[in-house]
Amino acid sequence: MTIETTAAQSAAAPAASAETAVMTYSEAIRDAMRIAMAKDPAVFIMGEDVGTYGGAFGVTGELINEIGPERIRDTTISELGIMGAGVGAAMTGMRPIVEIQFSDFTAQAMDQIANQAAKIHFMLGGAVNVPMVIRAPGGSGTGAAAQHSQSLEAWFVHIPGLKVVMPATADDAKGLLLSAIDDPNPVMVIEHKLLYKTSGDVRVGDIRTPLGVAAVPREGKDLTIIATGIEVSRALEAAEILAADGIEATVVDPRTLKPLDSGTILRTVKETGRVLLVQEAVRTLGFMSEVSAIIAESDAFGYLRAPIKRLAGLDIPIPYAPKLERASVPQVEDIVKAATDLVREW
Amino acid sequence: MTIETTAAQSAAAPAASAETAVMTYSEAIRDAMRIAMAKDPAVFIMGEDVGTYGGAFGVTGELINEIGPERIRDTTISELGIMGAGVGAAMTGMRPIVEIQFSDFTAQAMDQIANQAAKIHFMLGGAVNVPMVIRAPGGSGTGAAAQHSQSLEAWFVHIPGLKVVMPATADDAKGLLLSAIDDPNPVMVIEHKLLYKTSGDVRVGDIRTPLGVAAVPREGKDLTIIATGIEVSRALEAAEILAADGIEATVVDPRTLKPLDSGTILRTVKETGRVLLVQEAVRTLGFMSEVSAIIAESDAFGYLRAPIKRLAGLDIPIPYAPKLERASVPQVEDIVKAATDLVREW
Amino acid sequence: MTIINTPIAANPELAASSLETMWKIRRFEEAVEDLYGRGLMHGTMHLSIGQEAVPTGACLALNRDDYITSTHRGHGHCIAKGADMERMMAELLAKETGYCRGRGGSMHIADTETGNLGANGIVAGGVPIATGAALSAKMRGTKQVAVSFHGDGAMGEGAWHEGVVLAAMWQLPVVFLCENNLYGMSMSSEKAFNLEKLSDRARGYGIPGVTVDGNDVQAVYDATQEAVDRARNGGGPTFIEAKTYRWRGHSKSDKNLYRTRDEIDEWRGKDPIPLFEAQALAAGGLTQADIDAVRDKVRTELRSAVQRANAAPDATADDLLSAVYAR
Amino acid sequence: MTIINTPIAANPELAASSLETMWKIRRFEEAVEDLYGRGLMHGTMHLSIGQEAVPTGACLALNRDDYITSTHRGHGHCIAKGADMERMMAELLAKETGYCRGRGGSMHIADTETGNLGANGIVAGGVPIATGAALSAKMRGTKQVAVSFHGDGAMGEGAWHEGVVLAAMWQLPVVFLCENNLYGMSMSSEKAFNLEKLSDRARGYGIPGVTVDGNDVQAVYDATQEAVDRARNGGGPTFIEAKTYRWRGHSKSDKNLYRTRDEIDEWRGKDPIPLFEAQALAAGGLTQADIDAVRDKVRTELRSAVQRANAAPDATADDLLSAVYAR
Ligand SMILES: Cc1ncc(C[n+]2csc(CCOP(=O)(O)OP(=O)(O)O)c2C)c(N)n1
Ligand SMILES: Cc1ncc(C[n+]2csc(CCOP(=O)(O)OP(=O)(O)O)c2C)c(N)n1
Ligand SMILES: [Mg+2]
Ligand SMILES: [Mg+2]
Repeated sequence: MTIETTAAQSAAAPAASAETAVMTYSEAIRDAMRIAMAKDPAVFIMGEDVGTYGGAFGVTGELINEIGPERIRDTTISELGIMGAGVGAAMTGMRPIVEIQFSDFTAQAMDQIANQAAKIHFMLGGAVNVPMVIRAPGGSGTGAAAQHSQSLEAWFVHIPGLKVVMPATADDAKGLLLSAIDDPNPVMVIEHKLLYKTSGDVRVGDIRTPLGVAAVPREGKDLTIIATGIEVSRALEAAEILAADGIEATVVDPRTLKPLDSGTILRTVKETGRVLLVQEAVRTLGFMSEVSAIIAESDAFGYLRAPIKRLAGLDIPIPYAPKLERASVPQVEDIVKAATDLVREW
Repeated sequence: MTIETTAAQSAAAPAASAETAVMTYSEAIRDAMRIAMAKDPAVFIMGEDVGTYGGAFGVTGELINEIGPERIRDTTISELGIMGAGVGAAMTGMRPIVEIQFSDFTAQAMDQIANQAAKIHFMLGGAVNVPMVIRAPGGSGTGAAAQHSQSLEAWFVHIPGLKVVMPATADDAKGLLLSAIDDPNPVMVIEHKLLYKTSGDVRVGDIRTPLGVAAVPREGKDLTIIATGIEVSRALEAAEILAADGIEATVVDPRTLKPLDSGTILRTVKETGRVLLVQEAVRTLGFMSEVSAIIAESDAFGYLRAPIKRLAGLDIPIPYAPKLERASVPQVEDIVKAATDLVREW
Repeated sequence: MTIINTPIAANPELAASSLETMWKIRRFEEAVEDLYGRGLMHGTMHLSIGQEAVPTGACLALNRDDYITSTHRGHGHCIAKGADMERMMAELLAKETGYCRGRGGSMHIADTETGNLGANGIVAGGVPIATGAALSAKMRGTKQVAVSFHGDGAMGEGAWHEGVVLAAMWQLPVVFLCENNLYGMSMSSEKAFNLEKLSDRARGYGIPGVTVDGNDVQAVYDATQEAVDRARNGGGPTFIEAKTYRWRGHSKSDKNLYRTRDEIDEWRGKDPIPLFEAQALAAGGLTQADIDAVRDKVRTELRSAVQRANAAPDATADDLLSAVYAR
Repeated sequence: MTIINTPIAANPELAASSLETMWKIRRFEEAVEDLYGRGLMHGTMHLSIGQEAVPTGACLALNRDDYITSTHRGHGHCIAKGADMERMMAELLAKETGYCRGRGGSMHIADTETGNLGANGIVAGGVPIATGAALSAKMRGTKQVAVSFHGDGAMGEGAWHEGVVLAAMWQLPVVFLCENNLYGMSMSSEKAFNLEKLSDRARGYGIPGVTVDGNDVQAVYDATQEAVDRARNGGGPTFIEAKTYRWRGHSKSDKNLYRTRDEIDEWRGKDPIPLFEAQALAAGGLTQADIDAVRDKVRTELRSAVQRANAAPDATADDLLSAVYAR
């Protein structure tokens, strides 16, 4: 599918009563940050080139002109330092939103994310909270090669103390971010580069998408497709194609990877008896490994009519060449094929 | 079990023909490094306090007296720099063994591990190899709390380009390390603090345990227990107890987590139809999530008589208090109970 | 805290409280060592015996609501900033009444009431956190200052560098206080740095740097007070090197192979406690009787702290999972 | 390479080769820009137009088997160290004949034949790698030297710090060559550093530091040669700041909001190429005809490189999985 497709957006649209406006994923994120900063002087943004430059992907845009350089804080190229400064600020009354230009560079900041931010509340016996948000774009598709295209959410999901969200629509990008900012814990928000310019209906004003609640943008009887991030819209597009071929798919977008809404996952798996897991991240120990394990050890196990099927990125660094890059991660046609095989063979 | 138990060691002992000697896990590692350094001048050790101090856990011991400070290289406290220096040295003809004092501090070095070492061979089109070994102790049980007790192997297994081994016996600690040093790729060797002082029969001389081959230290008909690291000896001890109770368990130790010997895993699962996965790492997205997913999507699925069962560390940072720490990760009695439930209920 | 213009040793109240702080640290750690040696305490421990003058002098320049970040060798910072020895001891004894409810242990004690954001098991982990606390103070307009205690070894870490880079650029109210005890574990700071004084590194960040005798409470106080004043008045960060020495091994596993008995003995001769007592006697701030009284008071206090801590309930395992996330 | 005692501009051979290198870099990047603008190249790109004198002068001081590590803005380093423009272009065009078989693209081109250990998508990622290459050279006893090219922005990274710390302690044969083009993306180096000269930071590591005009081939060469000599003779690392300017935006997405048109124009006036041409004319190393000949030669070479690269087969997807691990 092209990145303009908004199937996912519309499917996850808010209740008809809420006022909505069409905006891009990127604008929706900016809108959320603007709203949060207007409400709470403790909220501020910190990161490389988030000021005048407007952010590596333009997400902060012209916020600095509205809010000023004190709260839209340009930093040196020091991911570990920035993250640590976020932790220190969060422990002392502020609510920092730290932007990391590419999620690959969380590697630089891993100590402060995993060993400090995630553990401090527990390790200090509950004496302190670390209410911070880390925003970082993941994913491939821009020809930026192996060090700028990873989908590393699994690293963070594995660390107790972090929450992890992966918005797949503009509305969720806004709603989940506002929930993340409210949250008294460190929350990783993994955005997707290819989604920034996609648009959809976004609820106006100070809205929320609750953490820990999956979206089910489509229901069908033949199989359950569980997908995250960019793969949600691909799954929805695939579902349309499958429907034309007589296969009706339920599509589940967990939205929050941690804490995970396993209730919704298991319910839909039981309903269809077949499950296709789709992630952009490399196959081995990606997020869907956990989803698979949860299903396989649950009472949904007894409802399975077929082995659990995983569709994932190849276990390789993302290559530069466009054709190779595309071949590295699940595309719509791959989902269609995998789903068809699953339903036809079992 | 106590850390003195050597059930795992003896079970994985080499063929009767090979000459063996009793040594500790820690001595076995040192023996491997001594052998490799004697053979190949390109091999050297680099890390914090590996010289006169003998290593944080005494693993390098007095090697500096035999080999000298040029090749047993004390560094500043600079994990990222050390790792990068290892990468640069490995790209230019050396075969560094980098010691990280606690595997938790790989967080500091994550960029050089995941974004550089792991990717360079692929990303440069095969023009260069990065033959380096990273040794780091993981695991809990020493009262060192949340920042010194993690089991982070999942982070590395998730990154294409790295190989990952987790020796559970003294003999494997030696044999796998020598294979890792031979290997033209970056290999993470996750040792276990509690195993350092355990001893077992170790093959003498320049021996190997091949990468990518699982050990099956025990065979039984009722269930397959797959365990890694410290949990291997716990599983073997549990298997003895289970046997006394009439339950015969196969125990599989993958030894190499990447590349994984899934053939052996699937074979044993098919034989028993029941599987219990045991890891010390936190449950969510630990290594066993992948093993579960591999089983659930394989043809072994059809042989399963029961849902796949996972036994893992709690999803918490490791607490300091001894009782709490012990309660955080699977113990022998937990394995016995889980295995019994699995066999009795299904 | 108002600025102290008379010598500390000459001021009866300050002299007594400084001496008391040093004794508390010393006695607390001796007790820890003893409990540990007798198998009554578990985990690992890093003792700062011999280094007591640094936190004592530094914290004298701080208000209660100023922040500190500390290290793996953090008992001294914690006590000097005002923490309660009983709750500290309870923590080390893995009690529910400990500062971290027994979840953290020695390497994670924090006391937010007194501005201590925590010991840290990660070398240099607290450095950027202090930068963040200082940023927060500046943004909230509170005039609070943050002091990042760290070792010489910590200066090899990227975290140290990045914390200082950001603080220097933003001219934040933070003091980087290096306790140069001559070793980072076994690595001698002489070998690790090609520098006469570690404070020479400060200039490379465009911030002032100073080296002082870390066994002299007054010298540490003076340098810290100057740095804190500058920070509070918007003058940005300062780096202080306080030269001192740890008498004990790095931790329990240290065989002291990398240094000589002579060197250890030489530094034992520079014990900051008698040094300060002599200064106070000479300056007239304390009499011998005062000195004895402080010592006795601390001994009694510590004994009761240990007893009460011992009597407290063990840390409970029942809410482990629910304790991970704040609500 | 033997040490060059006459001015480069006065030496016909060196002057011609230096000018040729600069033109190659310039023309190569102009071609890239053009291809990119016409949608014939994908991904992202970081152009070093305006900065050509730095790699040109620096690599003149290096032997073929000396090492360099490079950056995201690495075409110039790669060409100056001796890489083939056709294989570079093929890489950018995602061809099987590219240096990385189309797997790496602009940010990962390496040419191990000429000692180039690779561009790097990670800011400061190459710094500790250069330290490692220098360590390796020292341990193998080869007298090779490593040069770590990096930007001003890279000096905010812990990787930079740790790479320098280790090199300084071990006195390794490495040169840290900072191309200070006044910005790290949009962050001005003036704001990021509280320093007159970035080379002032070197002293904090106990290593020599020098600042030179990065648009002057001779100045860059002189400083590098001195540093390389010192390194080869066991004198340890050196830090060099070469002041220069990037004419183009940071990458395609840059709207240049953080700097002024005037500033850009001012620096365009300091174009290193005509500057060097004038020097060579004045010093007598080159005639106008020589200069024209170099220019023409490069144009022809580049054109054919682009053509041949274009004609090469696309990168193939069939061995992706098997290409991850070396055998
Ligand atoms: C990131 C990290 N690396 C290594 C260690 C192991 N370690 C603990 S303390 C220490 C030495 C620290 O030296 P210094 O900063 O001088 O403090 P000191 O122990 O002398 O007080 C080391 C290497 C650690 N805890 N964290
Ligand atoms: C670790 C890391 N952080 C951030 C980036 C994004 N980024 C790429 S280049 C760059 C600016 C680098 O500035 P400098 O080192 O001065 O080099 P220049 O671009 O000026 O040549 C940034 C922020 C990155 N690639 N890697
Ligand atoms: Mg020290
Ligand atoms: Mg720059």
